[in-house]
Amino acid sequence: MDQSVQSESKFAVEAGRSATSAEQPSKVIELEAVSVRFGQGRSGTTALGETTLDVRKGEFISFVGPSGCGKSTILRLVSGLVRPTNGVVVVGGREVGVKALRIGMAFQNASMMPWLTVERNVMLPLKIVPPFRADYRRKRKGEFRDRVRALLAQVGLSDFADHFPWQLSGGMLQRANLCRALVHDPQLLLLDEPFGALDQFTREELWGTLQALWLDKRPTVLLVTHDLREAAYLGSRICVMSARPGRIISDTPVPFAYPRTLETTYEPEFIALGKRMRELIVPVQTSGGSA
Amino acid sequence: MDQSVQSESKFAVEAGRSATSAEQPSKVIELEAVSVRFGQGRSGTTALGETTLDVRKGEFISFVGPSGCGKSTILRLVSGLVRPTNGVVVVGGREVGVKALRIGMAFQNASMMPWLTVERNVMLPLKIVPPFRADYRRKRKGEFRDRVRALLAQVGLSDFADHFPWQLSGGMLQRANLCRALVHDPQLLLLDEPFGALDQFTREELWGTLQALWLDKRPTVLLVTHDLREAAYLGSRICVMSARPGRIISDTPVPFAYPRTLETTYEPEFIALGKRMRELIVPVQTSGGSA
Amino acid sequence: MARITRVLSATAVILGFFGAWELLCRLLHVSDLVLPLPSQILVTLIERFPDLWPHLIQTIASTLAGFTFGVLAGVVIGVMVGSSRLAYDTLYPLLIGFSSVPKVAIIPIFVIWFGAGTIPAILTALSLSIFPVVVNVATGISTSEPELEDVLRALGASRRDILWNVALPRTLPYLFASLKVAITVAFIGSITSETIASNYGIGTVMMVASANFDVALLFAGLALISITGIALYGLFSFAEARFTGWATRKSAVA
Amino acid sequence: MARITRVLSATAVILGFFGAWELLCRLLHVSDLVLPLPSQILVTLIERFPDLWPHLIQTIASTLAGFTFGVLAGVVIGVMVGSSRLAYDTLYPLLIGFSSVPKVAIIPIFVIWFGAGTIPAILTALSLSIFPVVVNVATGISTSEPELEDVLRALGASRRDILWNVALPRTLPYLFASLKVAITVAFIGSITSETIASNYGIGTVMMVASANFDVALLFAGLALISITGIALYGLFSFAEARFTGWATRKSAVA
Amino acid sequence: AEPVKIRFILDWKAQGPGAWFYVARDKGYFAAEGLDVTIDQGDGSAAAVSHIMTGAYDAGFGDINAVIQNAAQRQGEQPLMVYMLYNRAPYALIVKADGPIKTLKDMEGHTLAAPAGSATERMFKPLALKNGVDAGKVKVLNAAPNLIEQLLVNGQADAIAQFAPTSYMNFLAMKKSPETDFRWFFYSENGLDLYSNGILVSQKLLKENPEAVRGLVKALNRAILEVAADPDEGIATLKKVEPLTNVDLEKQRLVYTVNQQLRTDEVARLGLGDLDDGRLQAAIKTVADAYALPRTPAMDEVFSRAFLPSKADRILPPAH
Ligand SMILES: Nc1ncnc2c1ncn2[C@@H]1O[C@H](COP(=O)(O)OP(=O)(O)OP(=O)(O)O)[C@@H](O)[C@H]1O
Ligand SMILES: Nc1ncnc2c1ncn2[C@@H]1O[C@H](COP(=O)(O)OP(=O)(O)OP(=O)(O)O)[C@@H](O)[C@H]1O
Ligand SMILES: [Mg+2]
Ligand SMILES: [Mg+2]
Repeated sequence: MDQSVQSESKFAVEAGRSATSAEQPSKVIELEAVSVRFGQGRSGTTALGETTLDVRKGEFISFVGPSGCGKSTILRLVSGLVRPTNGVVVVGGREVGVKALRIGMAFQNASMMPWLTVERNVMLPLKIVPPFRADYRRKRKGEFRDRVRALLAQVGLSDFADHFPWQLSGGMLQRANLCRALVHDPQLLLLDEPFGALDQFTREELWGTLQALWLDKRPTVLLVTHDLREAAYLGSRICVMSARPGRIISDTPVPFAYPRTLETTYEPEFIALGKRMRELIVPVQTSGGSA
Repeated sequence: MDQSVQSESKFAVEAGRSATSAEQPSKVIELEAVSVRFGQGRSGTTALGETTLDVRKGEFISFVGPSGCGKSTILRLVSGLVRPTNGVVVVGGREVGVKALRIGMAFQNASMMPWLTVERNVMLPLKIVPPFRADYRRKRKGEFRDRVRALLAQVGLSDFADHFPWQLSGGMLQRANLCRALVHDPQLLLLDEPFGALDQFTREELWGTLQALWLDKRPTVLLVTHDLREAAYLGSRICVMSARPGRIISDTPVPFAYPRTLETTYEPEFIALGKRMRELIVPVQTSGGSA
Repeated sequence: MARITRVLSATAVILGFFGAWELLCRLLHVSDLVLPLPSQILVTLIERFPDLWPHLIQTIASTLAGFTFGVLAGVVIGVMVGSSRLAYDTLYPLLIGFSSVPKVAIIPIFVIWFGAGTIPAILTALSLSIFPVVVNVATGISTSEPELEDVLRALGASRRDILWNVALPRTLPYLFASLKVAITVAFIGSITSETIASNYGIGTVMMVASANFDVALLFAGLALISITGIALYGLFSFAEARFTGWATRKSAVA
Repeated sequence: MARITRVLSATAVILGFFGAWELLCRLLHVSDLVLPLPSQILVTLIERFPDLWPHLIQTIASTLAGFTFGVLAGVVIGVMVGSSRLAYDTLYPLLIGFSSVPKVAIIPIFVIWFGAGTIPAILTALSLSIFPVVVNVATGISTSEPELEDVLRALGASRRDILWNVALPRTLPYLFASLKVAITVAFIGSITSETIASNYGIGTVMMVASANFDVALLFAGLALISITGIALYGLFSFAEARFTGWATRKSAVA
Repeated sequence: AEPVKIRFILDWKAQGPGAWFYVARDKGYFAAEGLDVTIDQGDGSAAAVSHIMTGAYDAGFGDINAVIQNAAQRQGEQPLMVYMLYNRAPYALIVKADGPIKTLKDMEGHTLAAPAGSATERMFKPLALKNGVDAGKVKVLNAAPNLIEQLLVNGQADAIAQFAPTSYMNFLAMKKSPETDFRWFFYSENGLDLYSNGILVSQKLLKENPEAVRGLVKALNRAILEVAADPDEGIATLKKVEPLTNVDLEKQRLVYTVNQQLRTDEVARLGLGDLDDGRLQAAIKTVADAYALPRTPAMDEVFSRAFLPSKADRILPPAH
């Protein structure tokens, strides 16, 4: 642990401290010199270079970086789906594996169960995660159903609750996926390009929805996106990653007050931030090849 | 046919004529009062409202519109995967079904065959489409392999040719998907959000690649995107669609000369065009709900 | 309309098959000891149906009893084998060893242990129907899509949760594919057992007919068994279509 | 390391099973006419192995011959049934009817037509192995993922192209799952046929042993059959793992 | 000349009493007659008759009573017996010595286990008729031939109908005493004086190649006499054919068969292979009555002594 604090890049420490998390000092996520390799020997791939990261309760961290750099891998590490090849991952004070927190995760591809309707797919976390699971049998046709319907309505899928996943368009699946990540009031929210297949306007609308929700319940959020505007609009911190094997090369607080509006994105400071981020990445791009 | 010309919206005719296609008058695609419904009776969904569209040889049409409005459905219609419930679809002078043209298509989800390596997946069209298929057995380990490798290198996937799809990240799959759509020099290119899961920089780089390719071989291209900047940067025409059941509510030529560069996107005229498009869609959004 | 032509063309092909059989036998003057005529079989079947019927009922009852227990056991073992390394390494070889023993060699042992009659028939049906269920369920479970499992694992789901919510539903098409096979082999099993030692059931009828070279009755029994087999199979195909429709979905329009 | 403990624990469980059998038999003084001791079976097996061996070879040869033709026929019929409505409507019922007939009832007919010996054994193996292959191949083909087919259809691929490039590869896991079953039932089939009419083969041995009340030899034969069955099954499991690895892939790390 | 191919089906598996067939083959007796005989193991002495009728086999070893039945029902298709071997039918009804059945009459209300369609089962009806037993009151349990003795010992059947040598050896194998543990009712001693298995040839072979039939009979006669004189040699041949043969058991079975089925006064009088016309006539009538056959076949439809070697060559050696 001490080790980890020492090895944190100064930049990250600064950023972390100065951001919104100042008033909530408890660490929710600690990655200590973590790296991930898939496969063995020379044929293996380093999916994530040595990475150290601290997240405090209630922070909203956006990850941006080139394709294949390990963004999804970080989320999978935190959710316990991938174990680190080196280093330690601590979530909610415990080593990953034991779930100390209620986690909600939206995967990059929607991964809906093809045998369940959209409603049942979204309801799945309520069936699994305590304390909801205890009431599942009793409430699935009542309270839980209403809860799911309300969420679906919020993303414009009211009419599709009883459809099967293959009857939906790509963007609709993404929205259902987002609902599934949110339905059980997670304390830690992991979103992997949740707005990927959406048009800009639905997208901007959902930014508002997500921000309102975050401000209301204050879950800790890790968001992977490839849209710098999105990263800055939503995040309290932005982590920029280098090309594969990815590392966090910049960890910057976003200094705008919440709630932010679309107007905020036109403020000169906001545009300047975007420009700065961009410059951080572009040399990375050229040096690291197109991937 | 006469019927169709008559029933074309004035706007579409104007747009079509005034665009880059003026020097290539042959119609490649004609949708005549086409609509698509899935399922029967009251439980069915109208995926595409009555739509009429003419595309001339060598045009580059961008489709934008809210999620679930039927963009993918249009591409599926043109490729013959979905048959119209009403109306007629003519591609390359023939009713869809008989393939009069070499078509390349990138699906919204990458749809890679899980049992083939990336290289073999990308090579698939060469195995299927004449005239390549005749030489497939002879050339798959020589000329075709080199061709595929060259394409993969262009999108930064050189190292992953021998990997299986499940070993790739979401963005990498998208890039492989794009290669598969291009590998057989298609005369008609159907791209369904081909840059969806990519970061902005890889994305902008690939815009350049795609544009260069288009200028070189001049295939007819239909591109679905939810990024207005992308639509305007690449397209010779932009079709804006309304919310479900979608119709084309605007069909506008993009007046900038090719080759366009990233600088073009900062020109005031370009920004003004984006703003106009946006205004076209935003009322649609609010009137049609968030979907 | 399309349905009607489907039924008609299928009927035509099947009738054609039997017509060709009848015709060839008549043209080549095949002895009815070697291959009786379909018409002859039909007549025998109809004439003796009142005698055959109670035997058939008995056999179906044994089959269903054995099948039910066999499928239950098969699902449990299949889940164990598909999800646990140790179960795979131990149960599987034992089960395969047991399954690769022909039932004609096992049934006498059942008879010695439990007496002739219904119990060996049920046991044989049971032991035959276990195997296809185990293989398919285990295959379904072990080939499940990791992405879907990840959705639950990320929620902190237990192995049991994953089993119930991903592995089992995903295994349903495999399970139902195996049920069709299992009911068929269970039926075969109980008949086989009856042919070895029993005084009731369609298997007994077959044994007596074949020992007496009553070829027409033998084929009538075969026809009855086939028809019943098709009916049982059809039943489980219907159940399959009903419950695993999502796996065979086809675009409604294209 | 992990591999070694796996093998050890599996061996332990299996040895435990036989140990318990031996112990129970000795404690309860079970007559060796009812159930011989594993040790006794082992001794018999080893002593008489040189005599049993040529019989086993004969049976395996018949099994493989029948299996090969059965699988070929099964794949062809399975593809037809899985992709053509008419084939489904006509071939399937005929095939199910044929398959639901117990082979003990069919083998005498084979014997009538072809005499006793190798041919009925091969035919029985063949007819038994067709069915699981057809069912699984047809299931695999008809449940194929529409998205993957669309990729080819958009390229103007013919039905044959789609078959070769999507439907068949996707069906491989199903096919291999069925091969394991098919080889097992083919083996059973040839043995069964040999017990009914043959001069040679392990089935004949079983028949002779049981006719002579040589219970130890009977069980030694059963053991040999089981071991061979496991070996054949193992072979095809290995082939399955080898060729359809993509369907059972697991994350290397997680 | 090209040897004549003959497919020959046995009544049962390769056991002691089948040794002579293999001796005839392996010592070249068939070849000496210009025959190329393939021997297949069979699945019942009645089934052997049917197998020849379907044309799958040219000759075989089977039951004359089944020939009688088929001659009545399918006139002209039945095989012809050209050499009677089991002069005394081995049919027996066996019950436990300490069981409830003391006389045949006690069978009523009890269960009789027998292989389906076996000669012993078929001939139970005539036996019942002769002994005033109501066959309808006897419950028949059909089972595979190898299970029959088990069913009696385990008490699932009160009586079994079997070939005596088969049961005798099986009881020995089960470590029971055939004589003291069981009560035997031989059909032959209870008013049913029947013949049973002999060498059969198909009508086709008979018509197309009578010389081959003569050669077949000659070769087999030679082998049978030889094996009867020296059972050990016969069993040795059997052991070569089927290495798994249990030499002691099969020898006992062979000797038992020779002494019980072959060695009769009639054989001493007529020589092996021949039979008494009066006895056959009576047997035909018995079978025809018991089965209410549509007609009573004539003797020459069933048996022919035309192919037998001279009597001097058919004298069974004395017992030792
Ligand atoms: N196979 C199908 N069965 C039933 N409904 C379908 C099917 N495919 C698409 N739909 C419906 O058709 C409508 C249009 O779908 P389409 O995929 O064309 O949308 P899209 O414009 O591509 O959306 P997105 O941007 O979210 O991908 C949607 O409402 C969807 O639910
Ligand atoms: N199961 C796996 N086996 C082998 N390699 C893998 C596996 N999963 C991911 N990888 C590799 O790990 C690297 C990082 O993958 P990851 O999915 O984290 O990228 P990403 O940053 O999410 O990219 P994108 O933005 O394209 O989704 C990639 O090079 C990928 O090829
Ligand atoms: Mg990713
Ligand atoms: Mg779409």
